[in-house]
Amino acid sequence: MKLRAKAALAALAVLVATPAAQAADPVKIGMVLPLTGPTAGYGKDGKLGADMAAAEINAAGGILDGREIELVYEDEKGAPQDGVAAVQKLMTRERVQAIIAGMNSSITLAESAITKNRILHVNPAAQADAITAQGSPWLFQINNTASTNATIFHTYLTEQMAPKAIAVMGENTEFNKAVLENLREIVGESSVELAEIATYDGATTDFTSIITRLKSTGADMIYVIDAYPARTAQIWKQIRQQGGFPMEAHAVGTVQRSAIVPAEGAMEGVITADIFIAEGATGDMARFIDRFTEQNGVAPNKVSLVVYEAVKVVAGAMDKAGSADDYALISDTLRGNVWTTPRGALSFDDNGRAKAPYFYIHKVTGEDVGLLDTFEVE
Amino acid sequence: MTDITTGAPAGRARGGSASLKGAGLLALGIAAALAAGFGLGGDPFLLNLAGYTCGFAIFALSVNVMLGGLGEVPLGHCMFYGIGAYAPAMAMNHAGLPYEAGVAIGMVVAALIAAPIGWLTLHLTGAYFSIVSWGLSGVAMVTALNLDVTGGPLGLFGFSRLAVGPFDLSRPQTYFFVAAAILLAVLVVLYHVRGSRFGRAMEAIRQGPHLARSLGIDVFRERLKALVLSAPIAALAGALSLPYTQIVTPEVMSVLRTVDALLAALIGGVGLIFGPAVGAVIFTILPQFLDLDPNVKVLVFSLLIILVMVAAPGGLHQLWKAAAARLSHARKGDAP
Amino acid sequence: MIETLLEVSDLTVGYGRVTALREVSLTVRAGETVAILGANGAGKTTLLNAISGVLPVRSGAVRYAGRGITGMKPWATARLGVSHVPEGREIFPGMTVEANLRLIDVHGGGPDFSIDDVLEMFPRLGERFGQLAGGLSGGEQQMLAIGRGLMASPRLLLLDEPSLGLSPMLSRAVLGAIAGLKARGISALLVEQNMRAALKVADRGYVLRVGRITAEGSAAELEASPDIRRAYLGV
Amino acid sequence: MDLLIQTLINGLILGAGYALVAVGLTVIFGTLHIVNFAHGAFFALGAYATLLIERAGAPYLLAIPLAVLCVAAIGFALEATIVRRALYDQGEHGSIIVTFAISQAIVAAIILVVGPDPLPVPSPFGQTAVSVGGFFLSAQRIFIAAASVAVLAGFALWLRRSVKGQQILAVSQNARGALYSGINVPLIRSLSFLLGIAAAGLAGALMGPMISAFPTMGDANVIVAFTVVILGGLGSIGGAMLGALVIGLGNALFETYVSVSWTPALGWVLVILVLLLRPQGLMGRAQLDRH
Repeated sequence: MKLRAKAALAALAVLVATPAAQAADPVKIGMVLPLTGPTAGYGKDGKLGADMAAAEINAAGGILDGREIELVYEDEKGAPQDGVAAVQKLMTRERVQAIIAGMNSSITLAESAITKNRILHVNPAAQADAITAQGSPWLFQINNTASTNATIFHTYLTEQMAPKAIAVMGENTEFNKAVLENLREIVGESSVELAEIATYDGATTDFTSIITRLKSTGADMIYVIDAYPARTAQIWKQIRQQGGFPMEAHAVGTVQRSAIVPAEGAMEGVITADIFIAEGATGDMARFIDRFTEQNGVAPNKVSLVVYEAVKVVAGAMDKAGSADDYALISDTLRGNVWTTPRGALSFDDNGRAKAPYFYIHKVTGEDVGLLDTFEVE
Repeated sequence: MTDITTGAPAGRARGGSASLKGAGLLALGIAAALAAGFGLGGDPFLLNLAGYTCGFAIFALSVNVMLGGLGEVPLGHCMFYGIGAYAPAMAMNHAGLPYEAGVAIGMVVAALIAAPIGWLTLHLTGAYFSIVSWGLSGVAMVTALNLDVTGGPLGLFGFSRLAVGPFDLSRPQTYFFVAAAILLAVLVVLYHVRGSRFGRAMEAIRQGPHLARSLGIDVFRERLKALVLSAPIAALAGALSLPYTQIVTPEVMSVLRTVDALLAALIGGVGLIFGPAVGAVIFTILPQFLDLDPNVKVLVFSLLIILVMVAAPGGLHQLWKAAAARLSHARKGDAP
Repeated sequence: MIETLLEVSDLTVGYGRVTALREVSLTVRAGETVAILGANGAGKTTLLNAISGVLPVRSGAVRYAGRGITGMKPWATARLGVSHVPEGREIFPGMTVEANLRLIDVHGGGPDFSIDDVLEMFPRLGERFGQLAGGLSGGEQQMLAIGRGLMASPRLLLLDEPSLGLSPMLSRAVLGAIAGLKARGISALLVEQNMRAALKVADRGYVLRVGRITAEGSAAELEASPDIRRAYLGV
Repeated sequence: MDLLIQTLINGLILGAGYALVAVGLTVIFGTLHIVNFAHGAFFALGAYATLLIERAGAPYLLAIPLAVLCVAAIGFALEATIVRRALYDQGEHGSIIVTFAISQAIVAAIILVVGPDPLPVPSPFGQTAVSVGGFFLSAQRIFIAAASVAVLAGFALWLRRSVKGQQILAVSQNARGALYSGINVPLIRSLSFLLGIAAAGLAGALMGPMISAFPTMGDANVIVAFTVVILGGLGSIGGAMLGALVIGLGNALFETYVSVSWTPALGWVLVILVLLLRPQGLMGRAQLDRH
């Protein structure tokens, strides 16, 4: 008993004696990604992008007069509680200087409650408008908001494709809610009818009946709102098996190779959109894709890109601001400058939302998406 | 008794419950909490985590009222935890009530809901009870996902002030001390319950419902009492998670949470009054210090759990007891 | 000299700290029916369970047909010809009478027993052949349990309280059937509380008292002995 | 009317798939009293094994039995090292914890070895759909339903007719009695565990082409299977099949005519209603107060 108590005390002493960070240390950036659980694929893609960005920055001599970037990863496991735990651990234990966290909207919202007014937080991928609508001065978002993306895409769907009636199915998530709200608005201004909206739970195993029901409405367009690759593949296979719809669309920013490949051709011709496309890339983007492919043996996807950009932007802003922890200064620097990324010139508005110059309408072709149309964002 | 099919002991060994021992352990617990609180003073992350761990330990204790007390596996207990987390969140965000009022409402609601649920499910035992209670928590989760007052899939966040009286729970140290104090209070309550008539009735039921019936115990009523007792404790635990998570989402009612608490109780020892609390500490704090790839960590942790269960199906305390028995044998000089 | 089929020597069996049997020794010769007499809790059931291998043995030895079977598992002893008809029948309630008999795939090397042989022995089972065993009366279940034990073609049958809970008439029928087994060359070790009935069937007997053998002798000797009565009264 | 017929077809085919997942759960519970939370992980292993064997060059129809063998082999290894030691006769507490840990370990191992992204499981039936009188039937689904009915019927027949099958039922009804009958109870238990695991693997191999292979693919299916098993009565094979049919049709009808978002609650509501009327499930034998 005595021995055990002593051992416990010794362990405690070790915990307490964790040394504080020193000035010459590398700049630590906390990376919160889903590394296990159902969305671990996104975490893996994001990590490749982040590692590449850090390697490039360090190879070029680091930031703030030679300090290196060190990425500290924590797993959010695809659950809000774990996301919060990861952020807290990174902030208080690892004493990171910035947090890059944001794949799923609900989890990002939970995380942003912790980071608000305490640390620089960059959300690379989550889209829900509520995240940047909170008025957190040190919160930034690399991806477009759901409403920005959806407005362009939904306008394209209703005006360019002009279906008579749209049937919608999507998982009951915050992302889905935001997209649906926008769809109702845009469709309401047009002559297009919303035939039916089916919202399913994440535990749903089969979609045949939902699709049967949607088909029975006579809608000529199906629009699927789902961000999980495996389920996306499954849904499109089942839509195909029931004969498909004359027009088929999938929500913005959620169609990756990881969904198209397991769909085994069932997604061919599906219309979607994103802020990134590999096809026809030129300039910085082409070079980014080449480097990434060479280093990792696989082509980058949107997730790899936005996480790469997040690391680059954070490092760039710290360097320019001349500080790694004056968040007001770094945030002003972020808003007051234009950042060069593979996508082109990126700037941030008062809400911390990034504006990228281009938006692409995609059509699934083979094992990837092909370019259908390019929009310039005003 | 020995089970004839394998020759293995049929009943699980139960820890001693001599009152002296219990009181001593309680004092030790208080000392440990104080030492830990001041010791961790410099590390807000660990303090926050320790606060959350106290809440989780309370949940494990609540689960153990069913597990160690009745011998049932309440897979759906996360429902009460969820009610406890949602109630203060809704009270603060929708009604402008203070956190404490929300916590109290949550505990009352949990107890009120536990009664009809118990009436529905407690006629069942064993796997039937476990899986049906799991199903009910699934229904609760779907409900939280589809309602507006619960914030739907997004959940509720942005709470005004998480405080108990003058104690501001957003300060890690305060959060830890308040949570630890509540944990100790729950331990004291459960300790007294165990020694009461009701506690002895539960013990009789656990050993065999037929035996209990022959002793004149109304088995169903005592089982119902156990559920109604444990539900508000689970709700209290859920409420205590808010300062740590800062958000409530439907995911709070995931069965994984109950499984975690079951693991904590089983690893710490279901027969010991403080076993689940010890298990909770092992379970939440230990993985933070395993510096491994997250998937390797899951693999290692799962294998450790399996190893413990293979070596000591009654939990870690069985190993301690075996070691203690061997020691005392050695001291006496006779072979074990 | 007649072959010794079963030889139990200095057998000690315990559960945890409780010792249920202490240095028990007995023999059963080929073709013999031997009764174990004793009050409730004397260790009779434990003795049979230790012989068939259902319970582990603490010390001592069990020899059967010239080989040591101490600590052998019950499915192994069954293959050697030891068939155990347990206390409480332990039939399969959700299966038909037929299925209860048919699922035995052991041959113990004794005289062959077919389902027809069992039905001939217990005609009542024939009437209930297609019914679920759980719905049988206590006596019928006992017949089924004995029939199941015989389907393993044993050389030695261990019978645990076959007349427990049966009406006098049924109990006579069951014990009569056991007597008939002797004619087919099957030895039996019979545990009974019904002393009179048991001694009518048995050749010899042992008296078990709180885990020890206190008396042994021929059926006639035991019936006359005052010691037995004491054993039963548990004085 | 057409909608109703299509919905009923959907439900029947869905039910056949559920039955296959559920039957393994119920066999393992019936004979071993193990609540197998790792069932979904073995389901996933079945799909991954099929996929890897196909990549090695075998056609789908050959890959299915090979995959089932692989999964059974993994099941055997786990049974011999863990399940046999930790779980038999230890009640349901231990089994929930250990099988849950096994499940987590398998999912983590899949992510480490194969990666987290979903992968296609190629099947010759592909995306082809058969249109009969205006009703759509996917070829893969017809294959799943046919294979599942054939396997389940064969299994039921084997249980009823063969001595080993009868011994499995005997052990599930009365393990003590089986011991007294000279049945090698540990062997029968191992066999039951292997059969249950093999059924999970087979379900994964059959359903893989439809839902593609990903590490947590079994989770949602096993939740449904649990409702099916409880509805039918734990340990009852006929009950599992009936329960699968009820849940399959119920879900399909509810999704088509009532509400999609509340469907996951439907199975549980059915379960609770049935248990109120018949605590042992539709076809289960009374197991109350049995531990």
